[in-house]
Amino acid sequence: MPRSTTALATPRLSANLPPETQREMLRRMLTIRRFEERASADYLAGKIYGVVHSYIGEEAVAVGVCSALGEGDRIISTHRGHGHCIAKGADLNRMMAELYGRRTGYCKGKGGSMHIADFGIGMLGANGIVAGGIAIVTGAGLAAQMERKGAVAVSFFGDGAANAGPFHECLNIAATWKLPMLYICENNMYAANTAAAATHALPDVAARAAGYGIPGAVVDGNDIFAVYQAAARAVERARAGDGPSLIECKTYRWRAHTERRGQPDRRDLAELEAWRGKDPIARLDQQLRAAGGLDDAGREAIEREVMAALDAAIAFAEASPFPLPDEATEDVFAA
Amino acid sequence: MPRSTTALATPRLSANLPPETQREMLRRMLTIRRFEERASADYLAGKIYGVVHSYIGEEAVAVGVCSALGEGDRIISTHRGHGHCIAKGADLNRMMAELYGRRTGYCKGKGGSMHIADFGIGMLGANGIVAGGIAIVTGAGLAAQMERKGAVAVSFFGDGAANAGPFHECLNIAATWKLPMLYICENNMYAANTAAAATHALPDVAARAAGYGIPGAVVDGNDIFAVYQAAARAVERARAGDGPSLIECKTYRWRAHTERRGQPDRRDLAELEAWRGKDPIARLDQQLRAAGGLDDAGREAIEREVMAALDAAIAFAEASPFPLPDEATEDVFAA
Amino acid sequence: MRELTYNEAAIEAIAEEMRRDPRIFYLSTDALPPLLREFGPERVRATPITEAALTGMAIGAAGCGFRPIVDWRQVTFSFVAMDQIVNQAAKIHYMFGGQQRFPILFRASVGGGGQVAAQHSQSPYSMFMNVAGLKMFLPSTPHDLKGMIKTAIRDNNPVISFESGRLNTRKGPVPEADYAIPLGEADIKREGSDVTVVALAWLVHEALAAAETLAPEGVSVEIVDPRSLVPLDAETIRCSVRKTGRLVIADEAGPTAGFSAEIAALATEDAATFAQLAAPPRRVCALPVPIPYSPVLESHVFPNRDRIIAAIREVLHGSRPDVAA
Amino acid sequence: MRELTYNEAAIEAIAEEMRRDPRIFYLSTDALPPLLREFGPERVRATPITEAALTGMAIGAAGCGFRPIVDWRQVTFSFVAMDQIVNQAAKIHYMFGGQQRFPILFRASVGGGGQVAAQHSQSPYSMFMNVAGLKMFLPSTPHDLKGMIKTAIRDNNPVISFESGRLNTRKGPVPEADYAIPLGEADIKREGSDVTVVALAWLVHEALAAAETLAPEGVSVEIVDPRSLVPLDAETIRCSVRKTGRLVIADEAGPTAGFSAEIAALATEDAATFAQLAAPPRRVCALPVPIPYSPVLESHVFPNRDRIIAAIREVLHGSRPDVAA
Ligand SMILES: Cc1ncc(C[n+]2csc(CCOP(=O)(O)OP(=O)(O)O)c2C)c(N)n1
Ligand SMILES: Cc1ncc(C[n+]2csc(CCOP(=O)(O)OP(=O)(O)O)c2C)c(N)n1
Ligand SMILES: [Mg+2]
Ligand SMILES: [Mg+2]
Repeated sequence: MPRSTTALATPRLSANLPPETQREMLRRMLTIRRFEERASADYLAGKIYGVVHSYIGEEAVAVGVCSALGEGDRIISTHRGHGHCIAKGADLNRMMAELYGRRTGYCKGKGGSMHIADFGIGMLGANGIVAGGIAIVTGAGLAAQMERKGAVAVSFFGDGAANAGPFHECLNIAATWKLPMLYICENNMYAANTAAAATHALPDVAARAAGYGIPGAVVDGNDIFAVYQAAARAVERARAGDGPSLIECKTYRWRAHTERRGQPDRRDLAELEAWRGKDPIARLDQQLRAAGGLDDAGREAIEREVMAALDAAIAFAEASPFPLPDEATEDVFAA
Repeated sequence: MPRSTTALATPRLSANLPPETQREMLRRMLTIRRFEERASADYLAGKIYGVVHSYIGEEAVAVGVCSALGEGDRIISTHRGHGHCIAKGADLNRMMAELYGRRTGYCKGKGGSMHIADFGIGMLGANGIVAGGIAIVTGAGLAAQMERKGAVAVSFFGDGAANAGPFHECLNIAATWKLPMLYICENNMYAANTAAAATHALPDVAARAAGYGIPGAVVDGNDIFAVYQAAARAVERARAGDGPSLIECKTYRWRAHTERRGQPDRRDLAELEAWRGKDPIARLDQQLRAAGGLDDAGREAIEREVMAALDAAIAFAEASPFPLPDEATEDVFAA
Repeated sequence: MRELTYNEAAIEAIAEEMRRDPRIFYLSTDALPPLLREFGPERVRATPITEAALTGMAIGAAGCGFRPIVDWRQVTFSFVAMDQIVNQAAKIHYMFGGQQRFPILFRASVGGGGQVAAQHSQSPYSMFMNVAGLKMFLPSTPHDLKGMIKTAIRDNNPVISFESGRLNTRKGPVPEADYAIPLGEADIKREGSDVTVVALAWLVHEALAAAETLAPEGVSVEIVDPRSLVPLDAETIRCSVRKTGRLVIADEAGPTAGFSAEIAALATEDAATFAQLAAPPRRVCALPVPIPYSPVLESHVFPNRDRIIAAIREVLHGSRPDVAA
Repeated sequence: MRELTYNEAAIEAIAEEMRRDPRIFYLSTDALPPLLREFGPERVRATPITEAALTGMAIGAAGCGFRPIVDWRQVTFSFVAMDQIVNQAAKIHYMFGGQQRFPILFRASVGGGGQVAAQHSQSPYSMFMNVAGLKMFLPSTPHDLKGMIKTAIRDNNPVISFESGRLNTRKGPVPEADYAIPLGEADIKREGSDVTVVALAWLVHEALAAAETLAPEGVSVEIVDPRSLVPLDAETIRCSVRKTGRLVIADEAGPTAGFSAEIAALATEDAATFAQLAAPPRRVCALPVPIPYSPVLESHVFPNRDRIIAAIREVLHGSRPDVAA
C-alpha cells in the first residue's frame, strides 16, 4: 500500500501542501480523537445515551477526504459519524449537546449519535442503516450536477455496506449519469464482529469499480496524504464532469464496534495492537516534524486548542436544557 | 460476438453434440416459439388474462442453458417465463391450463403467466418482480451445496435486473461461498421501453464479474451452441466446487414488452428487423441441414410433433374447469 | 365542464406544477411520453430498475433544494424501496430536528381487478399509514386526484399519491382553472341519513351504485370519501356516523390492521360517536388472501356493490335499544 | 421452576430444534456465539449485510427442503428485505398453487426504550399483519417465546418471531421439558371482571402493574395477551370483552392502522361483543411520531402503566344505559 487498480494514484503531494494546511489536518484528526475519547467516557458514565460508534483509528480517512473538499461540497456519513461531522467542520458544541440529548443539539435531542446532520455545512447526516446513506448522497450528486456550480458529493461507507444492494445501484447510476461523486469505502476489515474476509469475494472493494467503468483506488487509510491525494484527484475528475470515483481506504477501528459495557471485542488483539502501531495521527505528527513543520511547542499548542474547544463543548452541553416532553410531537412534518 | 471477458470461451463444440441432441434443441426452441405465438393470439382473443410477456426471439438462451443441465439442477425465471419452463421440461398442458386460469394449471389458476412454477422438475418459478428471483435461486444454490449431490442452480434474469441490488448482493455471496450457481443475464437491450444503453454504465453486464473474482462471459444469445458451450463450462466449474459464473447472452425480443392492445413498441423498427434476421431457430435449422442432420421431412416432422403437443395443450386447457370461487381461500398456508 | 381520465388528471397536475417550478424533476423506470416530450430527459428521467436508489436519491436531492417526484409505478415495486421510505423519508425531518425540508411526491398505483395476480394487485396503504412521518392520499375521481397531487407537490414533506389502477381510464369533470385540494379533508360524495359508508377509490363508485339500488327501498345512504389517508379527516367521518348511527367501511384492501380497521377504531373510540352507534360497524374488504389470477377467483376475493348492499342491510337490522337511529 | 431470560429462552428453543432437525440452518449478519459454537459455521452462517438476499435465499432453500432461520436482528433491517417478505415469502405458497412448502422462521427485535432513536426503535408488526400469507407472534414471557418459536420452526410456512427488545434480559420460569405453544391462542395473563386490557409484550407487564395498583380500589382488571398476531385469537378477546363490557388496548406501537386498531375493530364489529360494550374502546399506544433519542422525549412518547391506569379509569366512567356492566 498504497496500491492502485487505476489511474488514481499519483506521486506523493505532501510536499505541495503548505505546513499550515498539514497542521490543520493534524488539528482536525486530533479533534476527532479527543472528541471520541470523551464521547466514549461520557457514554460509559451515562451522560450519553443509546449507542455510540467510535471513529478512533480512522481519522485520516474523514480528514484526508474532507481536506480535498470545498464549502459547497456535500458529504454523507454512516452510523460511525462523529469523525465525518468534525472533518466537514461541524460545531462541537451542537454535536456534544446532541449526544447529551439537549435541545441545543443539532437535532434538538431527537437524533443522537447516529443522526447528527448539518445541512448548512453540507453534512447530510449520519445514518443508522448500513448503506442507507449511499442513495441519499447520490441524490445530492444529482442535485450538484443539475445546479451546475461544480460541487461534488461524497459518500462515506464501510466495507460491510459495500456488499449491500445500494452500493451497486448507485455506482451504476452515478457512472451512467456521470454524477460528480466520490464513493469512499472505509474498509476497517470488520462489519461489527464479522470479518470482511468472510463476506467479500475479493479483498479489495475497489476492484468493483471496473465493472462500472470508473476509477477504483486502494489507498492506505492511515496515511492522510495518500487519502488526500486520491480524493483530490477524484474531486478534480468529478468537477470536470468526468463522473464518479471509488476510493477504498484500508484502515482499522481501535475500539469495539459500539461503546457498550460487557460487549467483548471478538477481534484478534494482536491484530489490533499492530494497527495501533499505525496510528494516523502519530504518523502525520512525525512527518510534519521531519519536514520541520512541527515541534513540541507546536504540538502542545494544537493539543491545548483542541482540548479547550472540547471542554467548551462539554460545558455547553452540560449547561444546555433537555427538551420539554411536548417537543416530542414537533418536527414530524415541515411547515 | 461471441467475445469473452474471461476464460469461459472455448472452441465450438457443436460438432461434439450428436445430431439427435441438436434436433432436440431445435424441437424445444420451436415449442417455445409456437407456444408463445399461441399465447399471444389467445391473450388478444381474451382467453388468457392479465399480462403475457413473450419470449420469442430469445429461445436459444433458455434452451442452450437448460441443455447443459441435469434433472437435479434447478432454475428460476423472470416475468418472461414461458421459455424457461419449456426448456426445463414443463408440461405444456398444465402451463396452458394455468394461462387459461383453470384449476388444472400448475398453480390451480392462482398464478397465471408471471407465476408458473414446477418444483418437481426444478423450475422454481417465474417472478413478477424484476431481480426478485435472483436471491431465491441463490438459496437453491446454497441448498445444492449443502445437499452435496453435485446439483447446480441457475438464475435467469434480464439486463434490467442486472442493475438492481439483488444482483450484487447475490453474486458476492455466491462467489464468497463458492455456490454452484450460473447467473444468466438475458441482455435483450431493453427493460420495457428503456434502452439498456441508457441505464448501464458499460455495455457488458459480464464486465461486473471481475469485481467478484468469478468468470464473466459475453456470448451471442442467438447462437444456441455458444450459449450451450458457455453454460456447459460454467456447470462443470460449479459441480467441481469452484463457484459461480456470470454469462451474458446478447439477444433481442421480437414482440413488445407485454402483449397488450394499443401499447406501441417504442423501439427502432429497423433494429427489430435486423434482429429478426438473426432468428436463433432458423440459424440452428441451417447449421443442422448444413451438417446433414436435418432435411425438409425432418423439419416437418418436428413441426408436426410440436403443433400436436400444443394443440393437445390447448384442448386440455379448454376442457379444464375453472376453479370454484371458494378455492380462492385455499393455499394461503401449507398444512 | 371538460372531462379528463383519472390518469390524465394526474399528468396534467404534474405538468402544470413542473411548468411553474423548475426545481421539480421526475424519476421513473419508464419515462412517461407526454412529460418527456414537454420537459426533456434531464427533468423526466428514465432510470435503471432501482426503486430503492430512486427513493433515496429523491431524499438527497430534496434536501439540496429540489422537489423530486418518484414514480414507483405499481405499489408492488415500492417494497424494494421500503428501507428508504420507512427508515429514511418518513423519519429524516424529525430525526434531524427539522433542520431541512424534504419535499417529495411519490406515486404508486394500487388495487386489483386486472387478473395480474398476487404481486401486481396490492392495496397496502395501511402499511404506510402505520409509519409516522408520511402523508398520503387515495382519491376516487380525476378532480380530487388532480387537486391533491397539486397540493402534494407544493407540500414540503414526502407525500404518497396512491392511485387506483381500476380508475385510470375513468373520466370525470376537471375544471380548467388552477385549483388545489387540501390534504385531510374528507368529501361527502352522497348525503344520506340511514347509514354511513366510508369508502375509498373504486369502492366509492361501488358504494354510489349500492346507494342507488337501495334508494327505492327508502334506504338513505351517506357516502364519505376520506380521500386523504394521512392526515385523516376523522371529524367528518364521526359526524356522519353520529348522524346516521350506522357505519360500513368499504375498502379494496384486506381488513387486517387495514384502513378499515382504523376507521372502525376512530369511530368507536370517540365517546359521542360511540353513543350514537346503533349497530356494530361492518368492514367490507378483500378476503384476507393474496390476490389470485383466474377471473373466477379474483372477482370472488374483492368486495363490490353487492357486498356493500348486504352489509348495509345487516347494519340496518342490527339495532340498539338506547339509540334512536 | 428454573428461570431463563427472554433471549435465553429463544436461543434454547432454536438450539433444541437444530439438534432435532439437521435441515435447519441459521442466517444472520452476526453469528450468535452459542449457536455457532454448537453447530458450526455451515449451519450458523455469518453473512454479508444483505437482509434482502438472506430472506430470498431462505425462501429458495426452504423450497428445496431445508428449514432456514433468518435473523433480521432489528426489525428495522427487515425493511431492506420487504420485497422478499411481501412480494415473495407471503405469496409464494399461494401463487404457486400450494405445490411446495416454505418453512422459514424470521426473527426480528422490536420496540424502543433504549434511546437509540427513530430508526432503531420500531414496532411495525401491524404492517406485516396487513400482508396476507405471513404468520407472526410477539410474546411477553420467556415461557411463551420458547414455546412459540418451537411451534414456528415446526410450521411449514414463513413465520415471524417478533421479540421485544425491552424484555430481552427479563427472566421468567421455563420448564426443562420439551413443550410447544400453538399459534393463535391468546393467554389470559390475569383474570378480572371490570375491564379487559389487551396488551402486547412489554405492555403486558405494564398492564399487570396497573392492575396491581387498581386492585386496592376494587377495580378488577382482566389482561389478555394475544401472543400470536397472525393467526389472532379474536374469540378469547371478544369473550373477555363480553364479560367485562370494557376494552383498553395497550401497544408500544403507534395507533394508526395498528394492532390496536385491529383489536378495536374485531371487538366492535362482533354483534354479541358490541352489545355488551359499555364504553368506547380506548387505545393506549405510542404517540404517532418517529421515536426520539433524548430520554426526556422518548419516555414521553411511549405508553406505560400510568397511561393504562388513566385509560382504565376513563372507560370505567364512560357507560351505556342499556348495558349492565
Ligand atoms: C441494513 C442494516 N443491517 C444491519 C445493521 C446493524 N449494523 C450496524 S453497523 C453494522 C456493521 C457495519 O459495518 P461497516 O459497514 O463495515 O461499517 P463499520 O461499522 O465497520 O464502520 C451492522 C451490521 C444495520 N445498521 N443496517
Ligand atoms: C422491482 C420492479 N420494478 C419494476 C417492474 C416493472 N417491470 C416489469 S418487467 C420490467 C422490465 C424488465 O427488463 P429486463 O430485466 O431487461 O427483462 P426483459 O423484460 O427485458 O426480459 C419492468 C421495469 C417490476 N416488475 N419490478
Ligand atoms: Mg467495517
Ligand atoms: Mg431486457
